[in-house]
Amino acid sequence: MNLERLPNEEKLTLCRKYYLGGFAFLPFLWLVNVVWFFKEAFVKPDYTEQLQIKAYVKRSALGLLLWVTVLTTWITIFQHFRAEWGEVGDYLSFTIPLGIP
Amino acid sequence: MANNAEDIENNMNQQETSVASETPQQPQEATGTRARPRGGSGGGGGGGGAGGEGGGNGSGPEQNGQPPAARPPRVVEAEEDEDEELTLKYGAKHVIMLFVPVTLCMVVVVATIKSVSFYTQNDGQRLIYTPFPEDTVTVGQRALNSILNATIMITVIIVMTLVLVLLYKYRCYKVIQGWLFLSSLLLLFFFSYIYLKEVFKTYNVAMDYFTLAIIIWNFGVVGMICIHWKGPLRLQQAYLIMISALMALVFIKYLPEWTAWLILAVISVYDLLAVLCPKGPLRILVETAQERNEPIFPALIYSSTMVWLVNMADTEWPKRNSTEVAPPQLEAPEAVASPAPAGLSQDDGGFNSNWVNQQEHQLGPLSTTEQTRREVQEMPSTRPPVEDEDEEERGVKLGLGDFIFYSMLVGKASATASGDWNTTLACFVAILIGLCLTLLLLAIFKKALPALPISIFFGLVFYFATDNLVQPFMDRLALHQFYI
Amino acid sequence: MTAAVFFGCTFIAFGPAIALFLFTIAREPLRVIFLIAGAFFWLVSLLLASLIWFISVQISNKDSVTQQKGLLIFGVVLSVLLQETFRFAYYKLLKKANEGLLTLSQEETMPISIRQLAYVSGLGFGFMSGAFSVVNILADSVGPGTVGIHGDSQHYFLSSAFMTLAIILLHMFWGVVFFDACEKKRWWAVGAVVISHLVVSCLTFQNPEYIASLVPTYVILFVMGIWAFYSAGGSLRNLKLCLTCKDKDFLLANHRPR
Amino acid sequence: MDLLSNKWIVNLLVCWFFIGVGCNSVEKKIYVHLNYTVPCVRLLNATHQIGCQSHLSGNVGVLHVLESEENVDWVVRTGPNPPYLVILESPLFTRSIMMKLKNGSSRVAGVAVIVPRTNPSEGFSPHTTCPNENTGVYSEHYDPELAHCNVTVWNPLGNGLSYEEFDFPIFSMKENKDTRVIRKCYMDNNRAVNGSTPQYPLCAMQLYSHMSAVTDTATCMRRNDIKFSISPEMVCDPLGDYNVWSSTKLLNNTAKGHKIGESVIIAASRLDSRSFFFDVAPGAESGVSGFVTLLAAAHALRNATQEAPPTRTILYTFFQGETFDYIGSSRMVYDMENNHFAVDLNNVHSVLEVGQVGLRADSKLWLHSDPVSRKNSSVNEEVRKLITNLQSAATGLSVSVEEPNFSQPLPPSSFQRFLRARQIPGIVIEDHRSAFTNSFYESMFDNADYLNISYPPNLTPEEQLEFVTDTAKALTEVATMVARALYSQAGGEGAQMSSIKADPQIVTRLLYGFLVRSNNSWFQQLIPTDLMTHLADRPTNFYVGVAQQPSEPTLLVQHLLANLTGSTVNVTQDNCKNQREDEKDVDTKHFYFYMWVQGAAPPNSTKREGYCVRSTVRLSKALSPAFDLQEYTSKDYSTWTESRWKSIKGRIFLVASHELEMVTLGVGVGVLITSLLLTYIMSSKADILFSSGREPANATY
Repeated sequence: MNLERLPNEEKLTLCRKYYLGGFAFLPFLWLVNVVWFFKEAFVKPDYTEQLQIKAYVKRSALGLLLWVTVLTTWITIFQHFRAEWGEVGDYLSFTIPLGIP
Repeated sequence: MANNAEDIENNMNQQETSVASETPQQPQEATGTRARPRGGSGGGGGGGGAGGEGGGNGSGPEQNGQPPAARPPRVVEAEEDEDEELTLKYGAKHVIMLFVPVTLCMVVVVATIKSVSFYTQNDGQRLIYTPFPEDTVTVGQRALNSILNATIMITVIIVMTLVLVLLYKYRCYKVIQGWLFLSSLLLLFFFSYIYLKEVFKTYNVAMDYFTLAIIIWNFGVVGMICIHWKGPLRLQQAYLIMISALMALVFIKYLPEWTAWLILAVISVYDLLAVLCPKGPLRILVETAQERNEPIFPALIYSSTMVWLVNMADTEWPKRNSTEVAPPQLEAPEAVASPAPAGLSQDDGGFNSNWVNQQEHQLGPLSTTEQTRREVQEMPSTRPPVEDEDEEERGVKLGLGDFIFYSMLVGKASATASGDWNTTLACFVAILIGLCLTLLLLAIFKKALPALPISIFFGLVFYFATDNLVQPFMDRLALHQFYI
Repeated sequence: MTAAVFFGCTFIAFGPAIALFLFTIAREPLRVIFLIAGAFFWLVSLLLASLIWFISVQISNKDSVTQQKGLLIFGVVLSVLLQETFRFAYYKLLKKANEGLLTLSQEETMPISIRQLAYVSGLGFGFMSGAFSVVNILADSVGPGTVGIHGDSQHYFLSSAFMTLAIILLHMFWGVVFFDACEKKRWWAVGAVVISHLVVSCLTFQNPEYIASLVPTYVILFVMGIWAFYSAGGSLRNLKLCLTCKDKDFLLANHRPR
Repeated sequence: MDLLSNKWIVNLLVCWFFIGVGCNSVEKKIYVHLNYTVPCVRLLNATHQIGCQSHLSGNVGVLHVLESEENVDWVVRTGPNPPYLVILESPLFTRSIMMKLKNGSSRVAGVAVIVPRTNPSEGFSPHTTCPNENTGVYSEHYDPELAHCNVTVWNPLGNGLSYEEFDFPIFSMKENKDTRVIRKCYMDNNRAVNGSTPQYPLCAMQLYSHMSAVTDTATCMRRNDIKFSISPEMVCDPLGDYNVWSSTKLLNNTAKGHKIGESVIIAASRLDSRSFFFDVAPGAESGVSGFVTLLAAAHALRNATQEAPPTRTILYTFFQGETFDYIGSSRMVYDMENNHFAVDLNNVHSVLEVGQVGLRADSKLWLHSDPVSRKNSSVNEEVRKLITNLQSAATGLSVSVEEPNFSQPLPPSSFQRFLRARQIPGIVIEDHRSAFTNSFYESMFDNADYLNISYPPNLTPEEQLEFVTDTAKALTEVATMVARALYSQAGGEGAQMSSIKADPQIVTRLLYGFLVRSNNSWFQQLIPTDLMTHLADRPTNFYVGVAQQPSEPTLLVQHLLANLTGSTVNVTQDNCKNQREDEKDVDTKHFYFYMWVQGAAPPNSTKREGYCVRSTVRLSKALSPAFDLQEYTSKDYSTWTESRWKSIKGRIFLVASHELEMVTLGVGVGVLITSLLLTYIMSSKADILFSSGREPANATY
């Protein structure tokens, strides 16, 4: 849908919904929120709802960052120790590479 | 595709009306007559015009939608000068706006086919709707089997169409909606699950369930949000493309070779009939939709309209878009829906039994792709006349079914044609030409033409021709390094 | 590591074509469409040629190497002629289409000029023929190996890429000259195009002596380029002007919305 | 419907004209695919993985033909363009070189061993010096002195290569077209003339042998069991096959467990062998000599046992997978202990095993027995009897039997598994006193030539089949002795003795069939039609393989044994296939095994005349109990598994120098950028450039 056509209050509600939705383990939603509302929040000339939108966008970005760090650390740990964990590693694995431990 | 064929066309008769708008009679007849050939155009003359034109552009339909006499001539005057330019320009723009997604979809499919062996290797599994194996001894047997398979498939498609028509006729919107939602859910989650697994297997990387769960969950949920609710248009389009690609991939894997070709052929013929035959089920559907004067239940549509609106956004009345954005949102769900049900098969054993209902779901909506094209044409006619005048409304909408079949053809070509890129290339160009040619033919002959048949016809012809004639020739040329 | 070869060859073969497409075609839908239509016409011509070749191969005896090679040469010549025929057919079609558009539009000018059509269709022909002749070679250039275990030259990929580049550009120029000639009814020019096309194709018969085939090809390419430049309405004066950048008046004179 | 018709026309076109459309010719310009390649594959046991492994996308290396051991230095250190793919002439295929290559494996992409047509002069055995060290009877608690070959090193030549792990592929190639191509390619391109580094393009080779399993059996079996997918992916399969056994008296095979009053003499031999590479395992001396002797003996005993049945039953058993920690015998003992076999250990009176008997220095055979169990007087008693039987049997024959010194343990033999279960009297007949005389133990050279089975030139295959070689004669003697010994051991009366004679014709045919060409007229007569596909024009491969269906040697031995010990009965093909004498017969199938063999064709016709053979031959599973008990880290059972793989292939081609590649890339980028710039300028200035019309950028060049 086309953001520019939305009246500001709807923008705000939309942004808020996206922000809240992100808490359901949906970092991707936060990413979308950030990208989508970035112009609204930081580029557009000021309007009343902008502050809140800004806040939501910032928090979404923060959450996204958190998720990214968590995921990357977990993935590195997993890739590194999977072989050593043996059985546990196998049962944690969605795909097990062939031929390499 | 047909829709922006008619899209162009209505631009034409539209500005013809404007040309001859001094005498309000002619246009009416003009639209009236031109309305006949169009499959989707219900409700006779004016309405018919509307039906045809709605296809791409919001602007056309209402103009001939309501009797031309009712239209203030001034408006026509205003439109005149740009209209003849628009004639080709906008048509062209729409075609291009379809080239991009169609190309993307094909690229995704071909890339997957070339890299992930899962979708090309034949592990004996078949859809329940193609029960006859093709690994037979004699060619004749194989041909017979493939014909039988294709017949079964196509009958199923027709049956499902009828079911949908009935559901719609008796206003079981809730049923349709819920079912579509559910199936889209399954598609987004399950197909992407399989796809991920195969990709990881191909590149021999380890992946843990936790990360996987996060990925799938995010992908699925955001997809549902974007398609069924509110989301950035680009993202929505991306999801639609991905979905059709996944669907096409499933078809490529589970349809035996000859059956696949046959089905493609038959489907396009079916589309031809659906467009031109005056008493097709689709047509009935469309007409009922028109009587009720409402968009038919959410359709299987890739919408490029909004993209365009974005450019014009700030210059336009902000008020409009609430109504404006409506169609894509509504259309989207089924777009997802049609392929979705194939998602029902999450298990290793008893694969086929599942495929049954999957297919039933699948094929139903798939068949609606053609009809939805028609329906989309209706939609604009339901809009308030306010937004008619600006050409920015002339977005095109292409049924995801077309995406699926196009990508399926190209993918099958690249999968079966012994690693020969020329064949893939030829099929790709042939299909795009199928799109273009509708436009060119329109520009030349000014007749409404359905699109799927042309593209698929070219696609098939060029697949077999290239694979068997051109490929050896080019191969010899490459061997001696001759250039032509 | 051989990805380097792949990208190198791809850039060589299609670099200019891609650049032209990006800067002059992509932004204008009509041009894209006519480009693809041109590609399609080339494809059809190739299809006919290879059909005839295929049948002739089937009826010939497949053991005699000389006969097969002769047939191949015949196929090449045939397909060249067919290509030019289809170029002409495409020209006719475009004229018809343009007239159709003209009747639609009140203005005298059509949305796209015949010269642009010439250029676009030529590029379309070039794209397709280039792609068809090199895409499989590129696909093989990725693999670990390079040509030569049977004693072929190891510059196979490089020369193919350069040859393709020449072919693409030549098709573009031929398109311009050809259409221009048809417009002006200068049939000798048409003949010249056909002859040069034949010559270029026949030059490649002496591969793998790449020097002997590439150098003359590029000479022809250069000549055709100049010719196309003039027939497209360019002139030394224009060239000087745009090099010396004294073009304000021109901008004002014939500034058109693009 | 025109689409359809069109499609069909094109299809018919395909059907008619589909000639001469080969694969991509450019690809043919680049690659030469190797036809005959034998890889070394990855095997796993409870603790280790052995064998070879390539990357998923194959290992690419510049060819280097190794001239001498010193030359290895070029590969692992000095050579200018690593990684190298080393071509070894088989004399250089030694432990020291392979270990050097293994340690320098960052610069080694793979190894290709070229196998000559003639055997090397000096010995070579990739097997360990103490075969089946840990799963035999001689463990620490059985007798510490005898454990781990402390007393006798059975296979002194063994270098243990087969039990090393290499992280690069190792292929073996026969001298043929491929190797000629490789050599030519190497000579033309890679030859370093007088020390100068060779110039690009260089000849390179790519070997694919990517193994799915990894680490050890426990891991790979666990990963086999993780099936949460539409297409579950198996990574390894346990090694195993089927034992072949047959008895002189009728045993009810359906009623398992102890048979009252049954006293059984087990005449055992091993069926399988192995070598470093996957499917070359001729095992002539280590396997074939033994079981061919036993087959001949069984044949020799047929009449005697039918006319004057001895008091005890003779049970001929042919064990599979003995090379890999006694899979077959351990399974049979396990079954006997758990009453899954026709008899149990209480029925076993004694064991006579025929080991390697092919090469006999001064025609001596050595009767090995177990010193530990012979400390028990009753066992010792029986053993003595058995020895005397053997000695008396040997009288009048050209073979003489002797005992090695008392304290020497048993050589690696199936009998050890029986001893492991309980103290059973038994003898293992070998042709060596202490260490193996077989200098190619478990190697690819242990073939017909080594058993000097040689035929006079210009004999047709048929004539070769019938020609009685000296080896055949010798083995016939052994077979006769074994047969008589068994008969007397079974308590048959002496009158029959002289009539028990092995048939040299049979022996030579057997040797020819197993070591030269299994696809011969005699074998063809003795097998059912559906086994014809198993016959081949090369020596049989005795590698045990994975436990899915009986392998080629098992089936051959089964049917040969049936023909040699069984009798032809007049039963219709239908009944024969349904395991019954006639329609109302239901219970003979418990005792007999019927099979319909295709027989010979009468001289004037081509149609074979099949007949029904009734015998007591049975197959019994030879899968290590560890896999039934799911003890994948078992200490006393074999845990060997074979990894799965997707593709085994190799190809050679030229590789270009990195300079050339970089130049290509550079030129490409240059062309792209210049054309981008030029086009941009042109199109921006198009209005001026083509003043009479806007013709963008068609004068770029």
